[in-house]
Amino acid sequence: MKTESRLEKVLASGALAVTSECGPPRGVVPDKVKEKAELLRGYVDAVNVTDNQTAMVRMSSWAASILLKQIGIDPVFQMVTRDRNRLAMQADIIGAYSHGVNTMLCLSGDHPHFGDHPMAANVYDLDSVQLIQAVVKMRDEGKFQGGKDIDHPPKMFVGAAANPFADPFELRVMRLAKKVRAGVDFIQTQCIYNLDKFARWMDGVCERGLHEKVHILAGITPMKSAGMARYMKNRVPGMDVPDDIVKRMEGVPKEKQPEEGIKIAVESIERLKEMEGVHGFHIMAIEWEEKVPEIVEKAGLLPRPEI
Amino acid sequence: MTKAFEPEIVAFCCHYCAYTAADMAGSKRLSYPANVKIIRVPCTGKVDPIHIMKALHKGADGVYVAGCLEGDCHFKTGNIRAAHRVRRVQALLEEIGWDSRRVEMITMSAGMGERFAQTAREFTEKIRELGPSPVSRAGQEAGRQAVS
Amino acid sequence: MQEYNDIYTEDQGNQAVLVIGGGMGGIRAALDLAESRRDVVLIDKSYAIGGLMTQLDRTFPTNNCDLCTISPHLSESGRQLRMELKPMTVVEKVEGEAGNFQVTVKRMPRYIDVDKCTACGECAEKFPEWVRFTPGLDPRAPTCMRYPQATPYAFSIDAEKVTDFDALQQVCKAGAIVPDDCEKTETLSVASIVLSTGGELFDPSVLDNFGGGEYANVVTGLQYERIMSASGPTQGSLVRPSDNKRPRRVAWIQCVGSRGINRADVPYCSSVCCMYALKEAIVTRERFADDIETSIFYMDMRTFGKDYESYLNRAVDEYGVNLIRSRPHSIIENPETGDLSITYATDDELFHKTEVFDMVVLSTGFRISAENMELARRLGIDLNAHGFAKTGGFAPVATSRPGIYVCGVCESPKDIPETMIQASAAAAAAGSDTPVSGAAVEEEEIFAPERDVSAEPPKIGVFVCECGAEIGGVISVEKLVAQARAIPGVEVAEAVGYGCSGDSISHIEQQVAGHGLNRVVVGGCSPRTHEIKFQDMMRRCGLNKYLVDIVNLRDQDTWPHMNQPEAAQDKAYKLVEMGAHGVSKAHPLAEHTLPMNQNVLVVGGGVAGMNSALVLADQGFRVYLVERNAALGGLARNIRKTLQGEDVGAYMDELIERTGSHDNIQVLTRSIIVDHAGMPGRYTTGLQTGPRMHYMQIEHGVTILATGALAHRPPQYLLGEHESVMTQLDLDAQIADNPESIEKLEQVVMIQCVGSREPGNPNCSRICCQSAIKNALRMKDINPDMQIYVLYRDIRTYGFDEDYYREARKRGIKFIRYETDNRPEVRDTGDGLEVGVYDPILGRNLEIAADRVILSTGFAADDETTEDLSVLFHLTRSDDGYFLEDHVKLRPTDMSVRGFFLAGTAHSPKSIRESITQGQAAAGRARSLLTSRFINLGAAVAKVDGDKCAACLICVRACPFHVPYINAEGYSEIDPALCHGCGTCAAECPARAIQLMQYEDDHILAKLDGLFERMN
Amino acid sequence: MITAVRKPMEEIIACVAPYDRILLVGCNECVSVCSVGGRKEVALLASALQMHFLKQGKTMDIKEITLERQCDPEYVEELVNLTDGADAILSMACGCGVQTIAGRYREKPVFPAVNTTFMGASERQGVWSERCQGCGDCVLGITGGICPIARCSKRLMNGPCGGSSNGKCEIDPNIDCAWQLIWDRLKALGLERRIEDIMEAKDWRTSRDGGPRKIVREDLAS
Repeated sequence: MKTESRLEKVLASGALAVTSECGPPRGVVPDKVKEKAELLRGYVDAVNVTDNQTAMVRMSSWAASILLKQIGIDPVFQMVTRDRNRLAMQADIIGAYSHGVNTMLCLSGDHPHFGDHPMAANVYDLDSVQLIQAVVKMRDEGKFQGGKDIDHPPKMFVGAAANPFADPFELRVMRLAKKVRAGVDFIQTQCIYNLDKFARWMDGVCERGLHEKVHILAGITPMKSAGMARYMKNRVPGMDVPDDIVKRMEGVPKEKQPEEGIKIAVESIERLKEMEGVHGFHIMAIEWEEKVPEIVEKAGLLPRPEI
Repeated sequence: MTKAFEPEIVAFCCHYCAYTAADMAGSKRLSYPANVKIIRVPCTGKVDPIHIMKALHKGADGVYVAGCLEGDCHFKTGNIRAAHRVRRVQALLEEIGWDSRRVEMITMSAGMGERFAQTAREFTEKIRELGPSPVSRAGQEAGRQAVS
Repeated sequence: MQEYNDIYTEDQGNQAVLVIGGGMGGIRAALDLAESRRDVVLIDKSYAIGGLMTQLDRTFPTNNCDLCTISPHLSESGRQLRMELKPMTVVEKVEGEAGNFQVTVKRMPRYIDVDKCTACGECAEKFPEWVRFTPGLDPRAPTCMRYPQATPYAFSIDAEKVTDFDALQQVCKAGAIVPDDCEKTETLSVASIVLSTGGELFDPSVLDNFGGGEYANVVTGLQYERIMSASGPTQGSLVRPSDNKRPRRVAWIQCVGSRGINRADVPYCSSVCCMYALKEAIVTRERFADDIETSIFYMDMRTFGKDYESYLNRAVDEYGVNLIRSRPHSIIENPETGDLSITYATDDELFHKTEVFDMVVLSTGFRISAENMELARRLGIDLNAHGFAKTGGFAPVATSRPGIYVCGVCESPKDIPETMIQASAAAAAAGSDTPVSGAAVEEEEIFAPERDVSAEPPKIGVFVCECGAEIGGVISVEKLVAQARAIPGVEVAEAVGYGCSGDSISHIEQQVAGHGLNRVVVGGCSPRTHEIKFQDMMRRCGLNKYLVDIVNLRDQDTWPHMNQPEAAQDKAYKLVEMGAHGVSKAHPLAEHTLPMNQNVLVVGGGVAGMNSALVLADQGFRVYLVERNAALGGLARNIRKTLQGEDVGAYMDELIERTGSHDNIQVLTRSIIVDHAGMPGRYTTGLQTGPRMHYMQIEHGVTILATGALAHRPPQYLLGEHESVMTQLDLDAQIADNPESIEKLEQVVMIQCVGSREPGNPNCSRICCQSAIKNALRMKDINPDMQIYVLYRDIRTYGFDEDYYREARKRGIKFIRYETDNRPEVRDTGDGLEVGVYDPILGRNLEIAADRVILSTGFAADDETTEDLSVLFHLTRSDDGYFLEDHVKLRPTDMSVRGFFLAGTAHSPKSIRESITQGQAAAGRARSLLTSRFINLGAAVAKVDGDKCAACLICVRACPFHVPYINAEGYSEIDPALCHGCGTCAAECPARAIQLMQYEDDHILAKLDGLFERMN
Repeated sequence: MITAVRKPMEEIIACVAPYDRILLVGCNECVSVCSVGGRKEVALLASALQMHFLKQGKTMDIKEITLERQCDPEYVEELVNLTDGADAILSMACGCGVQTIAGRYREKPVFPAVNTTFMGASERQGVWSERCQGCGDCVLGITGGICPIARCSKRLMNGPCGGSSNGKCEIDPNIDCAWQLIWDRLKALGLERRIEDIMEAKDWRTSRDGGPRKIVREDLAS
């Protein structure tokens, strides 16, 4: 084991891992984030804590991660390179780790254009690949970016995101390979609706043997309504929602659509389980965390392994 | 003694269409206000924003650029460029607190004497309603207080 | 150096060409001749030239306003020094022979002295009954000129209606009324004659089934044009005659009086009606209201001209014009409402349908008048069976009498571009019979040497024309002149009566000399018509012609403001002030002239190229004929017979022989063009020639592009896979070479429009219907029992070729129409071919066993060649890869770059005869440049101040003609030889480094100063 | 080339309003080429300002001059006889030009009339796009001639991010995804594998982050 990370241990055991996520509050009350996480206890192995998601100011992800850690839930501490330069990022990593946060996810983050601070400078001193390298360097070499040694370096289990559906598609496997080369340990993918296209990507991943070097957690987001399906299809960049999914959602009465959305999510997990290289699931139920246990259960992912 | 305000209007007309249409309005004895004074240009593509600004600056109450119908320009796209420039001058006028309606782009074909007369009437009427320009020569002549 | 016969010979007396008929064709022919320095007499029976085109509203396919398009040509013809215009004149008799005709002509009385008439319109105002009105509908336009840019710019009196000549004379301040005017006869000696009398349009009032002329809302196509026209009776407002209301549903009925077998019908196709109906329908929706329903009833949609198919597609797809393939039998009027109902049947519907329309337009075609037939008799030329002038298959402009040539509709029905082409060809032929009038002095020589006034302060003379009462009757010219004297720089100001009269002009000339004036302002009528006259006056005074300003006091002041004399007086003064200030900033300008190189480069050695080369070589010009292939002949060498049965092979042999052996033609086969440089009149083109690709350069003044098109061979319907599937071209050769193989065929299927009228090759190939019918008839000749099926979309046998279509039907050839969404299928059954097609008349699928399947594959543009050459020569191409001419309507043979001409199938698909015509036309157009020693490029060109230029490229990008470039010194340079003078670059230049001569910034700003000056 | 856009008239008017005599200075370099501060724009701005103040009843004396290049002291010296007649100088050049004038004529207030925007290339007439951020350590040689720093919204060095869609950037469909362009170009060059080479974290000292930069060419400076 490289780290103390519970997620690493689950993955190492060969079991399918399950993660979910919760967004920190836009204020100081700590209970909110704890309540959300509480819903997930026992159903997932770790909970991602987002970092100023969609470029809106929220409680900092390291602080919210510590809150989870305090109630015994393992956080995946997300970090975007948009808001901090390498000094601040390394400082936050050390700080979080000192509170027992041992799993993190390296991202570039949404552009400020999308959030409520479009006037903010976007930093991007590093990009996501370079952040992976930085965290791995801290862990494995015990060195800061500036080259100096770290006194007791943090041992982070390092994750990153992958979007198999963004353009150019042919580059998507190479982009993963690049993150693998940078030293990433696990990958959480963009939510998957187009399973055929995902399968093609996985074929490419396996062909290059990348699935043996990194754990891939397939992203799942249940849809609440046909409207949400249409929105994701048309408005969310890098999202691939096939027409038949939209039609399927539209084909049932409005009140039955949430149920149908969950059904689709469960069916997707069933199919993804069969795919070589899929080592787990990252279930993002946006503002719908209470449905995660139901999905996990229906998908036959219970019980979670005891570590 | 003061006399009524008669706006001074400059029309930049292209040789092939608008100027010919003006001649035709004349040959058909179609009446339009004498306030309109034409300056002939080979193509409205020749009309520089400075010409329009200078006309106003020197004391015109209104300026319009009259060219060929879209697609009929003898130099392919001069009228389209002229329309862009007129829009630019309009925006500039707004920025300096002048009424942008003092400037306009109009198109017509050589055969449209009626259209020439009608647009001359409409434009003059509009300028008359707007009153003298802030630096109107005609306004000063009429001894009135400048408005707008 | 070049060696050729001197083309300038001594004047040998009566060597003019007579052009009969002043429509577009006649004007074009006369202009071509005059530009080629031939003396021309243009006669027309009407009181103003222009013909049919002046009555049209807009023309296809550009939908331009016709008046705008035509006016430069009309004023040009008024100006040409070598052209004499005789309106209201007809031919009495012709004696003599080619080279020396004696033509007796009779001039009808006009009762107006054209030289004195100022076209003020006073006579028309007072006595509208006594003047001739616009033809067509109820004319309410207050003018008795046929159109505002009339040439000559003068009125005419209908003496039969005049009851009081004294009253008329009193009205005319110019004293132009001539009450005792009478017929005058004179005899002209001419070397050759061009006949261009046009046709007339069929009068459908003889057709009782269409209302017999009694239904108010049934109009002809021409009447509909007049209703839409801005200069028409409703002043450009589309309303129906019965109640002056905007129609909501308009129908067109095609082929009224044409392609018929009934009493009043003619059998031929009028060739233009499909396009004009489409145009009228498009303009209706585009200009008036896009909710007006437009429906066209037709038999075959004949959009066979250049880009016309795209026009048809636009009409249907973009404008929603409704096409109904049916020939309605009759129209029934509702006498209460004036609405019209049409009952019709279509192939795919079992029952007749009835629809109600607000207006019905009858698309009537061309006829030859009895008057014209009588004229032909006087000229002693033969007519064909339909009454049109008879010409040869390979001699498209020659009549049966040597020395008499023909163009336009009196030869066969055709549209304006084709008329223009044929007119240039006729002028080329007629001009070849008469030498260049070498004794005529160069224009420059008649003017005094120019005085340099650059150091002098402005000394301006202001001369105000009273124009009778036209100016002087509205304002006080005396007062105006008195005010003008106070304008700074004005030395002299006076009234001059009729300013444009000879007396006044010589008076002004004396004043200029007496006072040492260096600038002149003339207050009078429009500079559009009179600027040249006063510019010439300036040159006689030894002053630069750009130092005069014409102030438009009449057309833009006293006429429109005649009811506000005070305002007109004030405006007149302001206009004169603007003129005086402007002219004081006017700069003397030099016009750019270059010596002409008189060699000719012809690219392409097919029918068109060889015809161009021969016409020019015969007249002493040195011609380089460049052909890519090893031998001359092009595509036509593969054709054996024309539809009319003429022997193409024999014609081609003779043509190639004459071309190859001509002293003035250097034939360069296996040659390709590799580089090109120069400016109009002086080009250098490099080529690689011969088997070893030897490089050589040619210097030439003009270039004729006749690079042809390709015989299309799309891999469809098993072409190239099955030996019994072939093209019409293959079949044509086989019929000629191996008739035995044809004799044993029992069933043959032809498929039309293969690879044409399709995406990728969107236009009609024009020749395929004729080829199919030609070959079908020839096969029937060999084996009368043969079953021949022609699967078609529209049969487009325009003009007299309709005769052969009718014959084909009579001889049992079966024509089955197919739609593009249900195409025929050709199947290889193993032991033969089988063609499946849906027959819309029978309403079921047919399976036809075919011994042969013949594909009408037509033309495809030689994309590669036109692309290469358009890059080298800076020429433009159409979307489908043909060269694009300068003006699709009026200049079909000229290209946008001066000195480049276009002929044959490089322009668009054409028959051999049409290629010959355009080949000769290109030669005629080229000759009009070649015969001048110098090429005048005008003065209104843009000039760059290199010191100010920031080399920003904005002018390079903004110029609509791609003229500016950044030169070796690093600033923008504009070649005056290429500049069109629009001024776009000057207005765009961010560094104010460019000025357009004649319209410089300081000149324009000075006019503004003039307007606002006195208050400063 | 340096690109700029004219400031809102309101801002320019506020700057010059306290004065009666303005020297309006254009530049015949970059700002002429991007049609914002050449002779024409100088003339237009002069007219517009005068017309504005005339409406307020004030006659504004404006002298127009356009220098060859406002960022060179020798050219700026040409103003020496004109500044006395002016209460303030209004410059239509980029920030470099404005500062050169301000540095030379210290006693006169100098105002910018344009906002200097970026170093760009012209795509076609009237359209300019940012191409360079002057980072001082050019990577174009390894990114197929397309700069990820100037042209990727997140200046990712190892892109593209997951928002690349049909070749366009997620923040604006009118902006090309720089990494799509880089990928296409590398493919065209047969260098696809290079996309997998990790670009190490960039040393930003050569860029603005190292403090104001200066070039001293010993061979030229003396």
